[in-house]
Amino acid sequence: MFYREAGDFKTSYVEDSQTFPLRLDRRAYYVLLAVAFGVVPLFINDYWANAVFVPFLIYAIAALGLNILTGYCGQVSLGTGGFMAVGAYSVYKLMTAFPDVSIVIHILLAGLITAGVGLLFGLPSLRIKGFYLAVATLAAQFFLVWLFNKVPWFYNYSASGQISAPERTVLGHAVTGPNTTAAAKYLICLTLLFALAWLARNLTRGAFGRKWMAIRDMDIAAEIIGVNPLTAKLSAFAVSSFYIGVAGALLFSVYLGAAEVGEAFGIQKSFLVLFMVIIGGLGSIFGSFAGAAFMVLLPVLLKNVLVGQLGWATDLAAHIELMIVGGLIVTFLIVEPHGLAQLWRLTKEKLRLWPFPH
Amino acid sequence: MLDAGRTETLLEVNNIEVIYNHVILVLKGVSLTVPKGGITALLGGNGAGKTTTLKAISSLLRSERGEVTKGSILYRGQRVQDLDPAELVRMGVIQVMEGRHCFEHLTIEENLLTGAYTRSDKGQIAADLEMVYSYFPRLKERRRSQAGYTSGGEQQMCAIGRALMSRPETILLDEPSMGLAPQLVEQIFEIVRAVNENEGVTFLLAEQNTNVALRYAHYGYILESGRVVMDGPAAELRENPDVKEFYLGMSDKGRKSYREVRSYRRRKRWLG
Amino acid sequence: MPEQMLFATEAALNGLMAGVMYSLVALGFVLIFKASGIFNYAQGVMALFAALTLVGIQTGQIPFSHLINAIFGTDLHHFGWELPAIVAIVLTGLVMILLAVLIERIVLKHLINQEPIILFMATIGLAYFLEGFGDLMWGSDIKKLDVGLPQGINETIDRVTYDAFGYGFFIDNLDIVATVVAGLLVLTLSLFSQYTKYGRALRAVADDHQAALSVGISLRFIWILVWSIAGIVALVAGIMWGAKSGVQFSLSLIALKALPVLMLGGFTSIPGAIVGGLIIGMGEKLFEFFVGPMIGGATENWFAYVLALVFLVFRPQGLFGERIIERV
Amino acid sequence: DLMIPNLSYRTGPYAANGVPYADGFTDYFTLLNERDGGIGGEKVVVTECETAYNTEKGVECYEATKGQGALVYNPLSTGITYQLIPKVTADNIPLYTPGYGRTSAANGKVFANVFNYPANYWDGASIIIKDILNRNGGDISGKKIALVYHNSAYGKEPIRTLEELAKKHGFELTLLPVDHPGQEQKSQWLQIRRERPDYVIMYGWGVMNAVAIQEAVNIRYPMDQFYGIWWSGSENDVLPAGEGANGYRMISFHGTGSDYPVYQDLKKYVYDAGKAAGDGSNPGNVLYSRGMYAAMVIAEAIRTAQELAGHSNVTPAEVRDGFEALNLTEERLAELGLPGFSQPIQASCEDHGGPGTAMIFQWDAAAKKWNPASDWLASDSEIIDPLIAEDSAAFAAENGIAERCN
Amino acid sequence: MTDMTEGYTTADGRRIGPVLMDLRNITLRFGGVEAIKNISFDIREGEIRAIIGPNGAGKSSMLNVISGFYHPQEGEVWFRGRKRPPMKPYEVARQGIARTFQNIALFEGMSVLDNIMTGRLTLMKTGMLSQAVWWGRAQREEVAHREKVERIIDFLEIQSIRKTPVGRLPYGLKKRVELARALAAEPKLLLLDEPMAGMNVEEKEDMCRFILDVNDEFGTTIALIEHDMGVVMDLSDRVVVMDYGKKIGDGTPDEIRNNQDVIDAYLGVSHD
Ligand SMILES: Nc1ncnc2c1ncn2[C@@H]1O[C@H](COP(=O)(O)OP(=O)(O)OP(=O)(O)O)[C@@H](O)[C@H]1O
Ligand SMILES: Nc1ncnc2c1ncn2[C@@H]1O[C@H](COP(=O)(O)OP(=O)(O)OP(=O)(O)O)[C@@H](O)[C@H]1O
Ligand SMILES: [Mg+2]
Ligand SMILES: [Mg+2]
Repeated sequence: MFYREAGDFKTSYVEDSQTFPLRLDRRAYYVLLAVAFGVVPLFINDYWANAVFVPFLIYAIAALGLNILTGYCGQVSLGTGGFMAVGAYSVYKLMTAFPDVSIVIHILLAGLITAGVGLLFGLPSLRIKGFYLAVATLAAQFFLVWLFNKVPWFYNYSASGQISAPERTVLGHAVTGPNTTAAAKYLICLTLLFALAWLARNLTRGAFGRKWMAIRDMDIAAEIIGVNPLTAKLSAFAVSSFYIGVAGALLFSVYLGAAEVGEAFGIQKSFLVLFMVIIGGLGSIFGSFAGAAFMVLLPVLLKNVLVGQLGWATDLAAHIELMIVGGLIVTFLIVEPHGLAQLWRLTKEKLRLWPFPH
Repeated sequence: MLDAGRTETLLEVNNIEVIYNHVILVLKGVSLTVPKGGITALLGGNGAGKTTTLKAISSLLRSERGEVTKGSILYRGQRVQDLDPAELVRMGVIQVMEGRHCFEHLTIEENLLTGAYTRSDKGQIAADLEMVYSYFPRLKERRRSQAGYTSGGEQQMCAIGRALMSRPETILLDEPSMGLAPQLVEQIFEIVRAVNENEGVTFLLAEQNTNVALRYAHYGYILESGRVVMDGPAAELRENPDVKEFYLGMSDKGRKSYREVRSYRRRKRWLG
Repeated sequence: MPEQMLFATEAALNGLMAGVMYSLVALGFVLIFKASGIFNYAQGVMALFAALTLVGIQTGQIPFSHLINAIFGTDLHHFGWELPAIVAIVLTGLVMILLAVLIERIVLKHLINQEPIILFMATIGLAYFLEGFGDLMWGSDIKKLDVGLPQGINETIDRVTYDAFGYGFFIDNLDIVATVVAGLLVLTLSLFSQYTKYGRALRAVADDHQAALSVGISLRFIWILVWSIAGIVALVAGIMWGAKSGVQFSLSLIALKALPVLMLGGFTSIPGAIVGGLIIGMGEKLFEFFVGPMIGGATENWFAYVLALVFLVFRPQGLFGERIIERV
Repeated sequence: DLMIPNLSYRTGPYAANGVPYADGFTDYFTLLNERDGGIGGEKVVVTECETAYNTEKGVECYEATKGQGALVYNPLSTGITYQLIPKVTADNIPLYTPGYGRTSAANGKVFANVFNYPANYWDGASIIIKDILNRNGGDISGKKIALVYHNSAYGKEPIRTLEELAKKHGFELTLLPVDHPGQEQKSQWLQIRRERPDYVIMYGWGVMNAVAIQEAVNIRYPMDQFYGIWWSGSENDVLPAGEGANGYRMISFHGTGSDYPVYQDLKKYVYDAGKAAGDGSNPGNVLYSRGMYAAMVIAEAIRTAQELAGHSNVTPAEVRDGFEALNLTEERLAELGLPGFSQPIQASCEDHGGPGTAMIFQWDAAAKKWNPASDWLASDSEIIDPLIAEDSAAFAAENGIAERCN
Repeated sequence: MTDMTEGYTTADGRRIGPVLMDLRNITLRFGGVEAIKNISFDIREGEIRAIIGPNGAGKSSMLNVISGFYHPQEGEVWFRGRKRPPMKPYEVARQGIARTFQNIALFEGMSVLDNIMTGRLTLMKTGMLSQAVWWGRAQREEVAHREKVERIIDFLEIQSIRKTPVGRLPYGLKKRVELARALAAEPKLLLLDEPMAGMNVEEKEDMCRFILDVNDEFGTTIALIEHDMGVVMDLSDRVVVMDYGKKIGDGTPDEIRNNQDVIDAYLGVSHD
């Protein structure tokens, strides 16, 4: 009854293809933006920033990137960890080589470098499909990790091969290094996420998005109606890697501050981001957010409840946490295989009909 | 010809409602009865709900996230709507799905043999295989090809042949004529009639080719947007003026040319 | 240099053996993929779980003792028995079958006709769950698995080759056992899938769930069947790898060594799993032997994948995989 | 109360090692609480936080606990340590990383908040070489030594040191990386079998250790020429290889076994009282002892801090000062029920790295225990000090840190 | 029919132009199977050209050759008076050849509108950067194309399902959407593979109307495979008949209707 589209007429095609066609949704979105940019930074503390918000924002960027590749273009990739490493090491090299250039530029450049690497590893996708491709992308994952671990130039010849981010500022506020405030970390990640999500939305709603989706849904038919699979797939790999590279750069420089490739960008990272995308909803911008939120928040929440509230031993809690996360993943898939985004859509469809059942 | 009133009812669908994805209501109270040993046709336009009805009966709905929310489906008087599709096959109900659904990596022959999955009488299976090949010589030529690489019509034959291989009591046929060359369409319906008359197999078929369907069926139901709007013995339906006009494409002057259709725009709209 | 050749041969032989060990894991993947198109990410965790259960049963550990102790303040550890290996193995086999039944009941049944990636994801959920469950049940300490498999250098081969070439080859007894076991498994499973009607049904299910249902193939039965077999294959892999490295969490990571094997051999081919294993094993060891020293070593992980990738570019379905049908 | 977070890992690939360490750590504080009513009258609250050896969870644990007044961190992971170094410095909380972490943190002039006494990775490498020297009458030129290492930041740590030592003593160094998790090491060990290095040194962690020892047994590599750093020498690592592991050498900066008097108290106040952290199977083993060692040093540092501050409820900053002023003497160790357990430590503003001494132990497979096989050995500061100076200077330059202690 | 290179005018006054697509001696083999055996025929500008034949005759394969998906082992394809070098399917599409598929090949994950918009991909030119920024060029282009697509939607009377995901549509509507997608590409040559399979008479009438209108209003050349002889005979200007990969007839509907080879191989009794 309250949630409806009646009376919400569209009089132009521009209006009709808005991101949030319903007025109510649109308002909710503006309120959310205002809160995210205006209110949260005032109250955020280190714990909320580091345990919840910053990882969520960064993973949301990575999830957006992978969603473009896997969700929109249908190419399952398990190389995310490796590509994030490319972003991280690029930004590290840039930061240390050109200390005077703005970190924001470095981060974007890191994204571009990753896009190039992604393009390279995307080449086999022209021949290899489905799970074969997924497994093949692991070659990128393992090779890149090995490379960054092996070639001392990448870690500036430090004794242990660890890289650590020196302090860099944006508009006079430190955004990397130990003196960064929670709000600064949060804001830089939020701003980048906002911008990138907006770009992703634009890309996916237009010609590129349709090319990708056509390839995803039926690559042969797509080719016959005029989509060049080479450019479609490679552009998806490039854009996706750009996002993932930016996420990797942020993860290292803003969030972790120090990283070691095998540990921070190992295969489990690839899987983690893939979970986010699938749980959130393949081919959905909102889904990338929802999935990232789910996979970042749930463990923190469970840990807080099981250990903090119930006072269980940490190992019991950790085991049970694994079981719960696994169980929830399965449950969600059973309830709605197309992810949180679809669940949300269906709920809205029901809401629109409410109080009538159908 | 069989008279529905006189023979035993094999399958009974009572006022079922089907919802997909918990929100999309597709069938709004469909009831029908299929007599044992009869050929019953389910007619209706695109999206009328024919396929959905058949899937509801064969329990395949659940795998499409659809669900029978009201009403009941009885087979031999027993409630079957919560059964596993495999159990239903063992009870003797098999469905030929719309859009062929062959196992594309299996050869034609392997496809046919999976039809006999529930059976164990080796010798008889071999004989039936030959029977199917005699119905569809084209399949015999292509028996070693992977089904995925055969033509549309060949796949359709394969799907029908596969169902015959299970020696069912009832076959649910979804659009058997689709994509088949005209003489094959006749042939398929001849096969349907032969199997029906010789072996007493009951048929429920959804078909767009109303013309042929009504020539071979005993009884027909016409579905429109999820409801049964008309039913009756096939011969009567064939004579019904509305059916004639909209489903058989006959005007008063016999079959009208498709070229002429252009001049009159969808009269049915006004007729309601 | 002949000595170099000898060394290379030894490396290659050991590579073949290592490859067999990978194949054991890959085999489980293949079975499930073949039967349902499911890429079972949980295969590695199943091997871990099987090995944990085996040790637990054999040494009479009380399951969930940690949890029970935490809740009730008791101090339970062991039942106090030591079972003969064979009994424990049989019991564990039964547990794996039970697990297959439960997985079908609780998870797969609800996911009929879903896209492969969704099913893949579900198996990841399963892997998480099993990992937590296994640890909760049996504890996360390292356990020694001892079912009496021989280990260490095979003296005969060492001696014979020494007499022949002046350099004794090192072949691990455990690897020899693994090779024999893997050979038997591959043979039985190939026969099963080739010559029984279930074999055909498996492939039918993998192609089209709905159509399989419509001809009366009970997905539930087929799934329970293959997941049970895969569970038992996982047990075998768990025993072999557990004997090698002890039973603890990292055992589940052997799945990662199996993936390139799978890819190279083809996801749907049982013999492919073994041939792929041999190629990968030998390839990575030889590469490490010849090229590794030049570029700093530890190349095995990525080399296996790159090797498989190169193969795939020429044969996108792997060596023995079913041709990918592309038609409109 | 004194809040001491325990960033432990009882799950994940390294759980088997994380558990005994965490148990020893916790049990020692339980003992202090039960027997002495805490430290200086203040109860110690040990808050465990599970990291699963994962750096991101480590950060989350850090943030979650630091707000609760955490006094000192000991994450038992080189990766997490690297991440925490800048953070603890900004938050002025001490970070104690005995025998792991960033080696150059021994330089207090640059790393104000990090302490890694009594010994670090480079000391470890140097001491192993020293033992080898001792066994060879001081001359190992021309010998071949292989390093089998965990292919991660941690495993790579000793390489530079060993290279320097190789130059100095004229031995030949072979590097053999093993990727995580390290279940498959055939190539590495075949190479060892072919090249027959005179000694093998291992820097491993987790399952890699056990597999390496098993492989060494398989190729019949002489166990007493096989050395493990302290993280590669726990019961977990040698037991699976059974008899074969007899004679394996391990280096440690503290004693092992439950013969120390403190165990009587532990038994009385902790184990028998049902307050033990784990399942009771670990006391006395190497990693348990090391956890206990870390706890003991932290307790002593807090005690020192309390003395310096003149009040018992110390702040993290005061505990940092306590670490810097720590003077752990042999007498004090004896008092604590740990006579001869380790070497004395006298920390200072410059020296956060301690004496750099350790001892070689050898595995007795029949008795299932570690026997001392050397005296306390000191590392070669001639090699190590310049390396530390160089590395910390680089860090200081990169991060714009001015040297302290002038 | 008089052969005139410059075309001719039909009985109902439509202008048929010169040869647009000329297939010369095409032979296509799959391993051992010879799906097309040395077939030649042409398609003239503005004409409706039907391809008929029994199942497995090679009709769909022929369309696949034209659209560049299969590459014949022998023979030449001439398009607009020029010999076509071997091309990727998407390059063929960009030359102005669009098609529909026998087994519907819509993009199931997208809405009807998006599916039809994909038809215009070959005509959209904005680069990735302006796409990402959206405001300005990309939006203008999008709106311009949307307007064109809306005209097709109106034309095919599928306004009400514009935003529906195609996966939910019944078979017949899917076929219509596929036609819309092909039309959206504004092709010179439109290839239709059994566009009316699975439709009842009324729906076929609609489809026919659309096809005729497309041909009329946009002057689009159409090649059509269909098994409904009524449709074929009424709509097409010329018919080519295939059997077992061979051409057994080529001519006007009337000629074909009376061609004995065709009657034997395909039509069986005359259908009217
Ligand atoms: N999986 C599904 N999800 C949502 N809606 C569906 C689904 N399948 C079918 N529908 C809807 O149900 C209605 C009936 O479809 P159904 O396929 O039963 O029609 P039909 O009579 O078989 O049509 P046709 O002759 O075209 O095959 C259609 O409006 C369709 O949109
Ligand atoms: N890719 C392929 N590989 C192998 N054989 C093929 C392939 N494509 C088609 N064929 C074979 O070529 C023959 C012609 O197929 P085609 O699809 O062209 O027939 P069709 O005339 O369209 O028949 P239908 O009316 O049944 O659709 C068939 O026998 C088919 O099995
Ligand atoms: Mg239908
Ligand atoms: Mg065809």
